[in-house]
Amino acid sequence: MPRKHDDRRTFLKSVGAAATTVGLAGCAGLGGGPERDTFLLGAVTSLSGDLRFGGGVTQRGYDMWADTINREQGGIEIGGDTYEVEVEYADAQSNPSAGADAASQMINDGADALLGPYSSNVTLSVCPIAEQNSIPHITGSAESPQIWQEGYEYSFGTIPTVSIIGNEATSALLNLEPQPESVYVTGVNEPFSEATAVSMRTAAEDAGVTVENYELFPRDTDYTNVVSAAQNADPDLHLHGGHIGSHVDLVSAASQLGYTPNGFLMHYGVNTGSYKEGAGAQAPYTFGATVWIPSVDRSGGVLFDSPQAYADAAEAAYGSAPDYTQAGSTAAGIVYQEALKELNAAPPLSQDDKDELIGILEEIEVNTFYGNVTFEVGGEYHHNNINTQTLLIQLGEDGSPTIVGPEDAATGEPNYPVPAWDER
Amino acid sequence: MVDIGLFTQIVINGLLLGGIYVTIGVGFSLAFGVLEVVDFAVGEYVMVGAFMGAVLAPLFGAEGVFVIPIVLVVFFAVGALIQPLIHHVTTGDRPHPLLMGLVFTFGLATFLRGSVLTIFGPNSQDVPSSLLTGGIEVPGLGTFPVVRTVTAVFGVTGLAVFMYYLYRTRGGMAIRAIAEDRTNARLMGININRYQSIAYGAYAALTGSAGVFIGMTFNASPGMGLQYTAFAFFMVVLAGMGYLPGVIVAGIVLGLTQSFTAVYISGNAVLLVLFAIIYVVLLVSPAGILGKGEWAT
Amino acid sequence: MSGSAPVLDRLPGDRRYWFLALGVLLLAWPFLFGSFWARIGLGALMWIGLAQSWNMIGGYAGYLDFGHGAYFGIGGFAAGIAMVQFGYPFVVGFALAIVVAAVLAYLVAVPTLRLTGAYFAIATWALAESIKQAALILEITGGTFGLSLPRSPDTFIGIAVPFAISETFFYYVMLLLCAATMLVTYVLFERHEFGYRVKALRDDQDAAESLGIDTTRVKRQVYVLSCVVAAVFGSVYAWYIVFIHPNDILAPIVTDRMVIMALLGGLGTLTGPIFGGLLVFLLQRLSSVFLGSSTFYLPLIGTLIMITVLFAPSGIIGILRGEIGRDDVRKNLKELGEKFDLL
Amino acid sequence: MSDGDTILKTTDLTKRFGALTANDEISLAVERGEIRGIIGPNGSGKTTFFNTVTGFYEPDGGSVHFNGEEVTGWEPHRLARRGLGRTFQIVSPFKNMTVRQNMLAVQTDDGRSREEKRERVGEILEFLEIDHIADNEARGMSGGQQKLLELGRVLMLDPELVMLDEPAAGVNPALEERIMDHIHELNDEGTTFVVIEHDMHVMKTLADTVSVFDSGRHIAQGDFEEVSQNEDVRKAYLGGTTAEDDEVPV
Repeated sequence: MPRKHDDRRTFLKSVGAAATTVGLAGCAGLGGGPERDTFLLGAVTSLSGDLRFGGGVTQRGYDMWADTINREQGGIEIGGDTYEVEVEYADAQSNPSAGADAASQMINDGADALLGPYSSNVTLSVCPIAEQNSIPHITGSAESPQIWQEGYEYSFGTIPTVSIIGNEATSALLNLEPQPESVYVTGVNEPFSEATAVSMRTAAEDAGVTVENYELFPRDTDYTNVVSAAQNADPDLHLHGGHIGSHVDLVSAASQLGYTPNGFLMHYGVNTGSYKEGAGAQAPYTFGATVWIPSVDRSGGVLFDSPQAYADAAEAAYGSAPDYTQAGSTAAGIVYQEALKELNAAPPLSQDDKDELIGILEEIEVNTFYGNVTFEVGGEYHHNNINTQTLLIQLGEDGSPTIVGPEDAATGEPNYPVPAWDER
Repeated sequence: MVDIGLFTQIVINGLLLGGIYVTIGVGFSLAFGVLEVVDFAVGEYVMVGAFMGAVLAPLFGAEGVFVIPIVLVVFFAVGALIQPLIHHVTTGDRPHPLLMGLVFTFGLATFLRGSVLTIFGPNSQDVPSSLLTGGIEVPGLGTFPVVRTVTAVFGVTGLAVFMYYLYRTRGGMAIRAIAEDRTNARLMGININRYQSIAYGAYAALTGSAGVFIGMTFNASPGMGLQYTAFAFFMVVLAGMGYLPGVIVAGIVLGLTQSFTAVYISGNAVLLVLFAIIYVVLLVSPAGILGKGEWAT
Repeated sequence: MSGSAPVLDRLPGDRRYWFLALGVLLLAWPFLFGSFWARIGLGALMWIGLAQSWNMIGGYAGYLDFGHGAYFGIGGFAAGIAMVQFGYPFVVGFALAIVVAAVLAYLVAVPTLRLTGAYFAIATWALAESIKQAALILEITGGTFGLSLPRSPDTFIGIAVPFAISETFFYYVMLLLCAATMLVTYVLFERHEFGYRVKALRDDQDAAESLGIDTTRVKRQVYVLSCVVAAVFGSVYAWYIVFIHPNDILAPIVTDRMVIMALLGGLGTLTGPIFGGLLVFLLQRLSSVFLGSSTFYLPLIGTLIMITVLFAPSGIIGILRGEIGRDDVRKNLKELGEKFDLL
Repeated sequence: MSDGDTILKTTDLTKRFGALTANDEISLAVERGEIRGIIGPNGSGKTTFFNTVTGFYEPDGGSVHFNGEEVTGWEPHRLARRGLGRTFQIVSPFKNMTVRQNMLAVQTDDGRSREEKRERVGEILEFLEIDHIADNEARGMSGGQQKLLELGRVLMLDPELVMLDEPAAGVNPALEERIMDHIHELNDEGTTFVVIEHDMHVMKTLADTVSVFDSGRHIAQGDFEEVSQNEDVRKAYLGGTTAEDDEVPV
């Protein structure tokens, strides 16, 4: 039967082709040999899947750094020569297993150092890969305290862990007049959100404010019940840890049931376009936490003169305002740049160079548009930059954020207590 | 100890939530019981409906309600064209016809979810409505959110229309005859392809417009489909497969269980309780909590 | 019809050389291509094994287990809990994974296998979701935070083993497990009368009963076996990936993948899951290479599934065997066209 | 009729489906070595009787004795391994297996080795004259070949009693002849048969004794001629709404 024969030939051909492709790709993977005149940074982040949005933010942050330094300074200057910076991406697909594979792919491609993924779950599977391969890894976005508790030697983070952000933002909110006497704390049952909710509760307890209730629930639950229970407890403030979708559901249900505490504080991401789009008319007056917004007063320094200069550059490049995750990701690049200058070794980095780089990072202090970056050594925040100040923000009627706390950083007056839903 | 105000509000929340589930359960029960299609794409129809609301509402003065007629027509047409494909993979000399149907609709679901994700990105979008905002406060009972109340009314109306169609019209008789026995229906001169397409189209239309309501109640996001697929399955399991009136009871049970668990036990346990109930009901009374579904294999 | 023979028969030359070449390639793989491709290889081997484990209950026995991924997660958590909460080496966790999965699978099998078709599918899915939700609440599983497993050379058997904890090591572990799964499937389902009984109950349960086959018992055996296989892979995966979380290893997507892989490859065949597993895993993992960084692979896989179901219900194996030719597609299209009788 | 020769005995066997009593206190005894025919209009409870006797339905009353042992409510596979074989109204070969594999799937308690089992398969296939298609898949075979395969599978149980549900339905006359010959041959070797058959010609040549069912009751028993003269039987066939011409005896 001739047809079968053809089938076989096609089959063999395709097997052969596949094997060749895989083989070539594999050999290519071994490349990145010694003759390289650029610094190669392997960025692992989620370019597809549920976390694609956050992944895109980190990507813009990393690119912003690389493009700017290459354009303005021709790269990083080492011993008189300038070496361009190249950021190569591998998709973590929003999934820890793919994230680990992606990290390995970058290491295999000969990356000098890694830029980390978006989201804590993926980061927690990438850190061990960095550890095992002894390669420096700085993440510009993961915020779960778990990452730093593990005490990884090769991983660093520019954004303070959420247990600090949540705590400080809550404390700032509790200082507003009239002083709140009770809070209601909710959170979604995934690691980042639970850590956020816990930090909010802790801040309230430390301030001596009554915590009416603390409750976690799955993302896909119906929020009217959460709201009704909260409404019944009648707290002064509602604090919520979760991602943007859950904030949107919470304020929708609150507006439908007419639940108006004096304010909602929600983390992460109330100052993102995504929250404004999702929450629509319910978005204004929401309180949020951040460590950076364009209007913050920070001295700037390396690469970008000021937060606003960064924001303008980012706006020009991508047509959207940067948030703190993007800024933190750019800062991660800046930290590498300064550490590499100090290391003063031409690419590609040897294993000794990489180990030395870790020592430099532990000591480093960089003054950036994002703030002063230094990394803790030892303790529960090992290798986390916890010194960047947390800001309490509130969305205005047009949805744009204003810094309303803590007092020394505030650029505007809070609208507090916030107006009831039907008075807007 | 139990606060009466909270208690009645929880009952209201539960019933209205049940109403939302009824909007999905009605069509799905029809598809499951009458067409014998176990449709994994049900939640994605909700999702696509919600996105149509988000995209089209701005063209109608930011009012999602006005999008519903369009969604009804579009989904009916698309559903009518999808049904022959499903019919094709579940009949004829194929190994595992049931699995083929399941997996085909699973592929359809992946296709729909992936397409929306690729086109619109992963963010949620608001489905605006200025008519259905806020809540009506009934003294002594609690607050009835307008959008949820209207959604529940839509669900119950949808059920009534389906029941009327199935039991009072010629087309409905034809569809019931097909459900009883395809071969006999064919012998009786019923064009089974056409009526199956009509039934599936009606299911898709109802489910898609339920999506617009759900979008107005919550919002539209590419990942929302999975949970509504889950709830659609909850509904038919509790109602009894193919037993349409059971959908109301299932909605009430599901809504109240969810709201009472969330408030009086633990928000964290809601899904655990729901899934455990489904599992136990299937083991103990596969014909639904009323025992009136058909216990077919 | 044994699953593999027709494909292999059509290979030119002596079949043994092909096997030998394949064997050498598989054994040398991590050394030929380096650690990244070792990871891709071990991922592919794991998914082939998982697809085969689903194929046992779903393909051979015809029970649509839509909660099978739960056992992957249970295996992972059994190993994780043994290592993190009790400080045992992996070997203990591995044994625990097998025991826990077997006991649980049996307890589930007794009531659940009385259901059939869609009812069984929904019940197993609901149970798997309950297990995931419970894992998010329980403390021993790390609850919302998940578990971070220790990663040191002494986690294998308690004494430091220099070869442990590297991609290469895990590659060979997965290769061994995958080969063992294939062997078990071949012997039990393709060569032994046990396999005939399993297929008999799938094709006609009443007829099988009337011929002396204790279908209840056979079903339970297959279910427990397939669940244990999934749990074994889960335990090694946990050890390898280090961080486990209910939203990852107990996610419904784990089951979905197994089903799609088995189906695309060819249900109830020995070699189907190899082809299906390779295709789907590589398509997903390397989608950024082939398609750029986007979610475009999702609609692509969706379309692929629909086309396979419509035109090649016996999967890739069916195509390789030449069961699906141009005439079949034409006939299929004609029949399909007749169903579009709408006006 | 001495009890020692009774291979199958039902006493007041009753099976209800909701309001419908499908088998109403059926008492019936089959002697070892006979071929017993069961006839009756559609819906008279013949197949239900098969299913209740062979353990597929749990009876609502009465008892079943097989080989002198009470087997009421036994699972079908247990009865099968004791030597009670049966076939189904709709042919049910295991479609995705070869003829040989179909036969090998059969499970017995007799402790035969693999080789002995394979040998036995060969013998049976040869006896049924389908050994030439032993390695064909069942799905591609004709209806008649599938009927023979079904009979062959039952024989793998080395049954003492075989209950056949319409063995000649949908089979061409030549093959029908062959099946009847095989049944006679097996009967000569000592196998007892209980056969449901609508074809009265078949029944007349095959059955030693005929039992008549109507509306779930066992209304008459005797040889074919006797039964076909019986008033009740004639009424059952002619009076019922389901009567069809070819089912009327005589």
